Amino acid sequence: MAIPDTPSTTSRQPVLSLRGISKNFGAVSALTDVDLDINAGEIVALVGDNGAGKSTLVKILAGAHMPSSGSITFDGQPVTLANPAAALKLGIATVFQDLALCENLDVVANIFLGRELHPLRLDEVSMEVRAWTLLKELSARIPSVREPVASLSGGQRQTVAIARSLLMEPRVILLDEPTAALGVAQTAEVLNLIERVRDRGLGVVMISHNMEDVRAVADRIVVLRLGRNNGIFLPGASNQELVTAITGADDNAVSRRGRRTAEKVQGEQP
Amino acid sequence: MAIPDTPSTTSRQPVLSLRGISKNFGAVSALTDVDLDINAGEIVALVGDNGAGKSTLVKILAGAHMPSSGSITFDGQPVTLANPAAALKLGIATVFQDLALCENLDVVANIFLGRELHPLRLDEVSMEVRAWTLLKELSARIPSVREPVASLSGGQRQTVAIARSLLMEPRVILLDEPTAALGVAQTAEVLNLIERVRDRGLGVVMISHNMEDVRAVADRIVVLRLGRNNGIFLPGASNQELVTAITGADDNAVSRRGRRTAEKVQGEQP
Amino acid sequence: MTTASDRNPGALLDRGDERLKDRSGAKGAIRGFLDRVRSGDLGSLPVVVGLVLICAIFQTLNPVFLQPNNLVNLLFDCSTVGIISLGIVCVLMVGEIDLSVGSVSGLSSALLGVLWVQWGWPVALAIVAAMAVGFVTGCVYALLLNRLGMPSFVSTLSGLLAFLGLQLYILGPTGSINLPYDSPLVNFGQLLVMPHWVSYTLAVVPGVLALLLGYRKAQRRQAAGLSSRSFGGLLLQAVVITVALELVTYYLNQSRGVPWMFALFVGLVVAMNYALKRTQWGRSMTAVGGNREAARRAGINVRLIYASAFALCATLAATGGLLSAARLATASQQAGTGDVNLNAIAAAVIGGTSLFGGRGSAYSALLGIIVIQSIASGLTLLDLSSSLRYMITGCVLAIAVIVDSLARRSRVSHGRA
Amino acid sequence: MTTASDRNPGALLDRGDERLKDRSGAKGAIRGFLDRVRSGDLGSLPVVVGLVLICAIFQTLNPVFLQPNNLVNLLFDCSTVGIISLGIVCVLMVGEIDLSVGSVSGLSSALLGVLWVQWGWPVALAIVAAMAVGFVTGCVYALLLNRLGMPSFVSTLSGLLAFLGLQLYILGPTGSINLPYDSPLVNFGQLLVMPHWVSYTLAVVPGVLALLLGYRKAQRRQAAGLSSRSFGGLLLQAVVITVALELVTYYLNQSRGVPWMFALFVGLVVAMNYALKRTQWGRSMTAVGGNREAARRAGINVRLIYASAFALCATLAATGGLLSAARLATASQQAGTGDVNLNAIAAAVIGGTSLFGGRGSAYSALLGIIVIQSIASGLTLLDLSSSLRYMITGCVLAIAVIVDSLARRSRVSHGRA
Amino acid sequence: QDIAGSTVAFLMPDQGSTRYEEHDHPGFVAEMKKLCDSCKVLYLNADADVTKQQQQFNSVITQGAKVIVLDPVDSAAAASLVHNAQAQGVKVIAYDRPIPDTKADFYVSFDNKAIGKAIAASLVEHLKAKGVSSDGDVGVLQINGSPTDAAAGLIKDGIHEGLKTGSYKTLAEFDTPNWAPSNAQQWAAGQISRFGNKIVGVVAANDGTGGGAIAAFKAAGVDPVPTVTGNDATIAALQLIIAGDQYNTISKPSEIVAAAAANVAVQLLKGETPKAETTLYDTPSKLFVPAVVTQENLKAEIIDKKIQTAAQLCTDRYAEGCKKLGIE
Ligand SMILES: Nc1ncnc2c1ncn2[C@@H]1O[C@H](COP(=O)(O)OP(=O)(O)OP(=O)(O)O)[C@@H](O)[C@H]1O
Ligand SMILES: Nc1ncnc2c1ncn2[C@@H]1O[C@H](COP(=O)(O)OP(=O)(O)OP(=O)(O)O)[C@@H](O)[C@H]1O
Ligand SMILES: O[C@@H]1[C@@H](O)[C@H](O)OC[C@H]1O
Ligand SMILES: [Mg+2]
Ligand SMILES: [Mg+2]
Repeated sequence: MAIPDTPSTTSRQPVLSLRGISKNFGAVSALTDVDLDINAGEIVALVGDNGAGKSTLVKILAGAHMPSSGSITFDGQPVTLANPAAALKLGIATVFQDLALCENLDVVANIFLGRELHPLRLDEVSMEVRAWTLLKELSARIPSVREPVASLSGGQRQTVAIARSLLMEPRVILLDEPTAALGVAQTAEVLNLIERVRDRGLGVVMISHNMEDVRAVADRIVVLRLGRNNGIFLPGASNQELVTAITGADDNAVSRRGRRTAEKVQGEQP
Repeated sequence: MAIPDTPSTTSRQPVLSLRGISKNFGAVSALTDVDLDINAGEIVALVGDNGAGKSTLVKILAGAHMPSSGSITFDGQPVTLANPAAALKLGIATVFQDLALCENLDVVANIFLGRELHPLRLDEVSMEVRAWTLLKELSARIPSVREPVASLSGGQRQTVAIARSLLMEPRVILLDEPTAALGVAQTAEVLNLIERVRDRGLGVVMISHNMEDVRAVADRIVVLRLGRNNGIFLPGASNQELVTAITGADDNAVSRRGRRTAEKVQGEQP
Repeated sequence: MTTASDRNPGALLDRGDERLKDRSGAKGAIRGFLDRVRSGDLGSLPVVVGLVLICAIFQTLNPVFLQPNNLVNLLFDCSTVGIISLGIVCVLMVGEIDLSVGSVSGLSSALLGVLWVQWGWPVALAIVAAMAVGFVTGCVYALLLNRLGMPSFVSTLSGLLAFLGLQLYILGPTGSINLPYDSPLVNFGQLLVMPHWVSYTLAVVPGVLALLLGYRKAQRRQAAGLSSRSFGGLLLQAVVITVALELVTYYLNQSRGVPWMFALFVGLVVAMNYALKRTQWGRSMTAVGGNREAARRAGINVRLIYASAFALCATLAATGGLLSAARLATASQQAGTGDVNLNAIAAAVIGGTSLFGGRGSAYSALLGIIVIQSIASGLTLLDLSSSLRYMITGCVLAIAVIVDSLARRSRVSHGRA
Repeated sequence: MTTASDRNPGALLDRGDERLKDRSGAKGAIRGFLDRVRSGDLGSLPVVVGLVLICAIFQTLNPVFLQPNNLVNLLFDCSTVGIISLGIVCVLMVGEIDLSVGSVSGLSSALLGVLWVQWGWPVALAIVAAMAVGFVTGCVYALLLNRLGMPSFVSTLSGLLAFLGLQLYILGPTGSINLPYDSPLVNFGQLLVMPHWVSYTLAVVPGVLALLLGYRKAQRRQAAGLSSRSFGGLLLQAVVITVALELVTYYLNQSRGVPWMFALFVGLVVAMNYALKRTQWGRSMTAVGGNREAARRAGINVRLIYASAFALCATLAATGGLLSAARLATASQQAGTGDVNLNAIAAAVIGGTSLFGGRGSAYSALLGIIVIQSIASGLTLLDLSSSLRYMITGCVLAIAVIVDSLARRSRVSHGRA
Repeated sequence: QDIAGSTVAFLMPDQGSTRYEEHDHPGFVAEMKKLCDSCKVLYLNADADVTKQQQQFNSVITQGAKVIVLDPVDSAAAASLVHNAQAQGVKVIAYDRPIPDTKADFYVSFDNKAIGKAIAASLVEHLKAKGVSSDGDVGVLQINGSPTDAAAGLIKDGIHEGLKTGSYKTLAEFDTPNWAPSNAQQWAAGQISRFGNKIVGVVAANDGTGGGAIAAFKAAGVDPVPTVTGNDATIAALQLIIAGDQYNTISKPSEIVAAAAANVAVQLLKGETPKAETTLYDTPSKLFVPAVVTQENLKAEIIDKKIQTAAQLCTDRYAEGCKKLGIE
């Protein structure tokens, strides 16, 4: 459990830094005293059990929620992210877990929402071309970009949400389970993309429950448990180590299932 | 690509069998001429690219959509699944990809929706106890079952949707990406659960983009591509084989990323 | 089953999560209340505060306002539109609307007049007939929605016009029809109050029931390993309820007493509340209003739910029409026109039922109509020109709701809209 | 970039998916149309069919209905409430409501009367003042929603009452005020029609524009590798539009001709349609109405959008009030009361704008008000008692919408509600 | 001039009172039939909506009406209608309610202001006769018609004048939205709480609002009900008078007025100038003074003049009262 010295970090000052962030919803404390640093040119993986508070943290960074307490600094300056517009203005792009798409708008309109070309005379042709290009880049399989998002499959929607975040030139990009609903090819493209983005010097936060993917791309793995920091790992950490930190116990469902499966295989091939 | 002779199948007649199912949405053919058999005591994995039509197929089996053409037989009898109630009556339980929960109801109400205990004087205490038991079984981490589902995290919601499907005593259970949003421990529990359910003689259809999980539990893997059948595989099939069938090309994003990563590792350790 | 290290492993089934703040005991209850204040989760408390504000203002302007006699009038007046509003709660719950409640109530009062007074039917039969017309009306709306997908806004707008026409048509030859002043129905609408001992007895019931049922529930929960309310808390609540109700009853009994018509209204509210909160039907209503497709996929017969909502709404509207005819002792051509529609819908909304479905309560009709009628009653006691009367009604209505909005606002900023 | 085996790899950018049926060319267009019929995706065509049905019935019952003179009256009458309804479309788009448009329009006509006729202000100034009051009203509603979270149903209900009072108050001393008949404003509201050559010229514009813009767009799309409409199709469409409009114009010119007031209304509709469909503002309106939180997370200033919707609605309501004063040549005490509210909202809904936000079009106001006014006008041509007139209005309204509902019904069963 | 086949329109304002559909329209049609069998009569009711009335007015002109009998929803707004009609050579007869701002071709009516004055004066007289003193805090309530109805304004003015004939104070005054009886009832109930037995009478502008006031007194247990006025002589009100709950109403055998309007219409069609008895607002006019009906003259004014039949009024519960008044 060592705080790592990420080699690919270009500057020593974190772009975005959280200190002592807490968030209460009524009687539930979703986050308690969480710290997090995001450096430029670095992929931070945020992992944790269901309900550990990962999305809540991301929403706070995206300006969608206000923290109950704690401070946020961006480029060393203390900032208040009072609303998503403020976060976007600082250059924080976000793919939310619940996608936050407008079901009644078509794919093109969703991708460009809030950033339309030619506000007074929308340039639909250019937007449509750009949309197709982005989607091709993500290996998306969407028959038509002129259908309302309501008619898309789960994975197609997720692709649209990711395409949205690629439009602006952000400083930091937050991806909340970006590949959860994606097919194998699309997942591969998104992982490629995340690496490309990191190499361009952006700070990336990725949330995922897929430890393999996490270890494949992350430079640093931050674990949350029941709303609290529960360790920081290097991608070299073993699966067992990570799962223990996430579940808070050595003996957990994963290890038990692993043992059981192994026994069964042995039992079958005596 | 061999149609397998599943050893664990208890009866030779499929519980549920689809022939020539097609489904059009306006100008888009989401499914074309799809065949599928589901046997009792067997786990069928349904895999395919985003937008391949997996969820559409499940929705047709669940009675949520009507097919444009094709026939469905249940226990050898031709049936029309005109609405979800009809499917539920036959004993087809479904976890939908979009979960289909009522955000304004609390966790207990969602789990028991349509199957409340004591219709004229709801037995809230028993329902709450049962809800907690089910959730514990799934390793869920939900602080309170009396909060509206709107306040749950993505994974918590998915757990609720799965718990719902465990309430009834179904003949067939359809799981559309049941573990997409789940944490590692919860995923392990759900995989255990799927195996237990199969061993009780139920027919299980599981959709997933995680090939590892698929190969771990499936007895048969059915591939859909662009709305058509694209082969049936045994769990022994290699990743490469499956991905090729899913994406329709040998040279795909996955294989390319695999090669690139391998090269990079080699490049770094010369 | 995982046994992840919980802070308090021996805890209650529903208190196992360490992120949950402890809210048991008196101190916990107070903290929980503060939590709720802060997060704007106060139910109907803010509207009640708004109501108290209004009453205080009117009372200063004219001390007749809170005189028991005036309050008894107020209760009579609340009942008719209140019952209509209760039906509106039903359709709003499933995310639909009925714009024709006014016309349906007017038609039903016209039917009562014609069938009973003119044609000489027994009054009970006339009442049943009028309610049956309401029921059928609701079923037709449901049919149009279920089979043709016709939005209820349009179908009930058509109904509004058509039934207004029908009301005028059947009253046509005579205009208004007097109902006999000495009939039990008119008596019920104008005079009938509970004997004092009955009212005092009934005022005890809610507290006792709250205590008994609450205690039984707490015991069952305890037995099942769930958190439960303490007996002390339950007792305190029961005592407060009982004392408050007895005081109000005593006050009203200084004048004529508690109108039976109001008792009927409250009875319907309580029954509706039970049906919405404690039965499968009510659960299904809430589910359909919240997410129609999810409800359908859960196997709920969505069409039947719509039908029940519309039928109930129109039947209650017809009932309200009968009572307002009784109250006026006339089947009038103007019955149901004017503000009836808007007041019935506004009462439900002011009381906290959402226009968009899935959120609401039977009590909102009670609370909302009391707010609206208090304003109306308060203004009748002031000598004002019509223009001022309208302006003040508008402003006071706004004030009553602003309190609620202010409380709820923090709800949004706390991420629980 | 993957190059997964596509059936037609060299195809257009947006036609690459093999699951898309080919819909190019005349045959494709027809098949596409049939597809849309089957899936109920016909836009406003069904309402138009309903309208044609209504017209045919009324024409058989009384041939005066389609006489040019009657149609010219119809167009005059459509314009005032139509403009109010256009504002309603705005607030419905963002999922809110304004119940006070009637009162605001009444207040604005009262202001016009008082300021212009009584106080002797220049008419232009009086108009601006009345519209400014509308604008401020809208801003206040937005403020109440944005800052206090007060539901617009309640705030605008309060407004309805308060402004009705204000209208009566400022007209109080005199009652209704007549506007000078010979003033340009009254002329505009009652008599002014286009010179024939102007109307014929204007009737060409839509077709030509459709052709030119359509062609330019097709070329740009082609250049960008996107599918595009054929020149033949565009030409055909342009010719059909032009011939139809010229015929209507010719017919109307047989009587007085096309009212300038109607031209103003249509102009506003076209402008609003452009604003809603082709500007960032309109996109944001649709987004906020569809999913407020998603719009907020996209960085849209949701509060500003609400403010613009309410301000626009109230300003248009004030404008409608001015025009109806001009049409009546009176600032009447009754202006804005009665059916104005319901008609304005119903027009938008009948035309296809959703009450739940995120779906609608400026044209729905035009179409809806024509349906409503046609029914009204058709019924005035039949010798009927009011009661029958109400009943028939209700039924005909239902019929007009049933066509639409029937068409849309299949939409749901095809999974695209 | 040959008037055969001409079209005449009869436009009424609202449904607030039943007289228009029950008496005025049939009366007008019957008289027209007598005078010009082949003439066509168009009848429309504006349901208290000014805009609707304008549409109806334009519509009947389109349908070729040469004379329009207009009972305006808004007297001021009617001015422009008259103006436009006259510009197209169409004659307008103001009916029931006057059109002060523009000279119509004729005005035929019951005098609304006179109605107001009559009911109030009759009430004052009755109170005086009963020996009710006007000293102290006692007084009367005044329930006017709709605040947006011009005719209601006229009646209100008349009531004010009528009350001046006595020295009874007006305790409170109310404009009833939409003339709705239930609004009148609620207001009256409030005043009963306020003033209790200081209320000696209620001047209500029509029978509906009067009925509302009576219901309020009954509901408050006030017995006997103070003196309440009305207007329109609806069956319901006449029955209340028979039962002794309401004091007076105004008999408007509207058929007479309607017939007079038909006569004027035919004369105008023929191009003749109808003879005027008086002028009001510069308009040649014929005004009928309606009769106040109380228990004393109910038989004479209503039954004997065949406005209603005894059978209609004397249903079971009112039979006894009828007998007392000598109505069989
Ligand atoms: N708006 C809200 N109101 C109340 N509670 C909330 C709200 N949002 C989140 N919570 C609670 O906060 C906790 C953390 O939720 P969060 O969505 O951050 O989890 P997560 O780590 O993203 O989980 P997952 O892996 O399932 O997505 C959960 O217990 C949830 O119930
Ligand atoms: N209601 C609908 N209206 C129109 N098109 C639809 C609708 N539902 C699905 N489709 C289309 O059908 C195709 C198949 O969708 P489906 O949801 O079945 O995909 P899927 O295989 O489940 O994909 P994923 O892995 O992303 O969940 C998609 O192209 C989608 O756009
Ligand atoms: O008779 C009354 C009439 O004169 C007035 O105009 O409207 C109301 C009626 O009651
Ligand atoms: Mg999450
Ligand atoms: Mg899917």
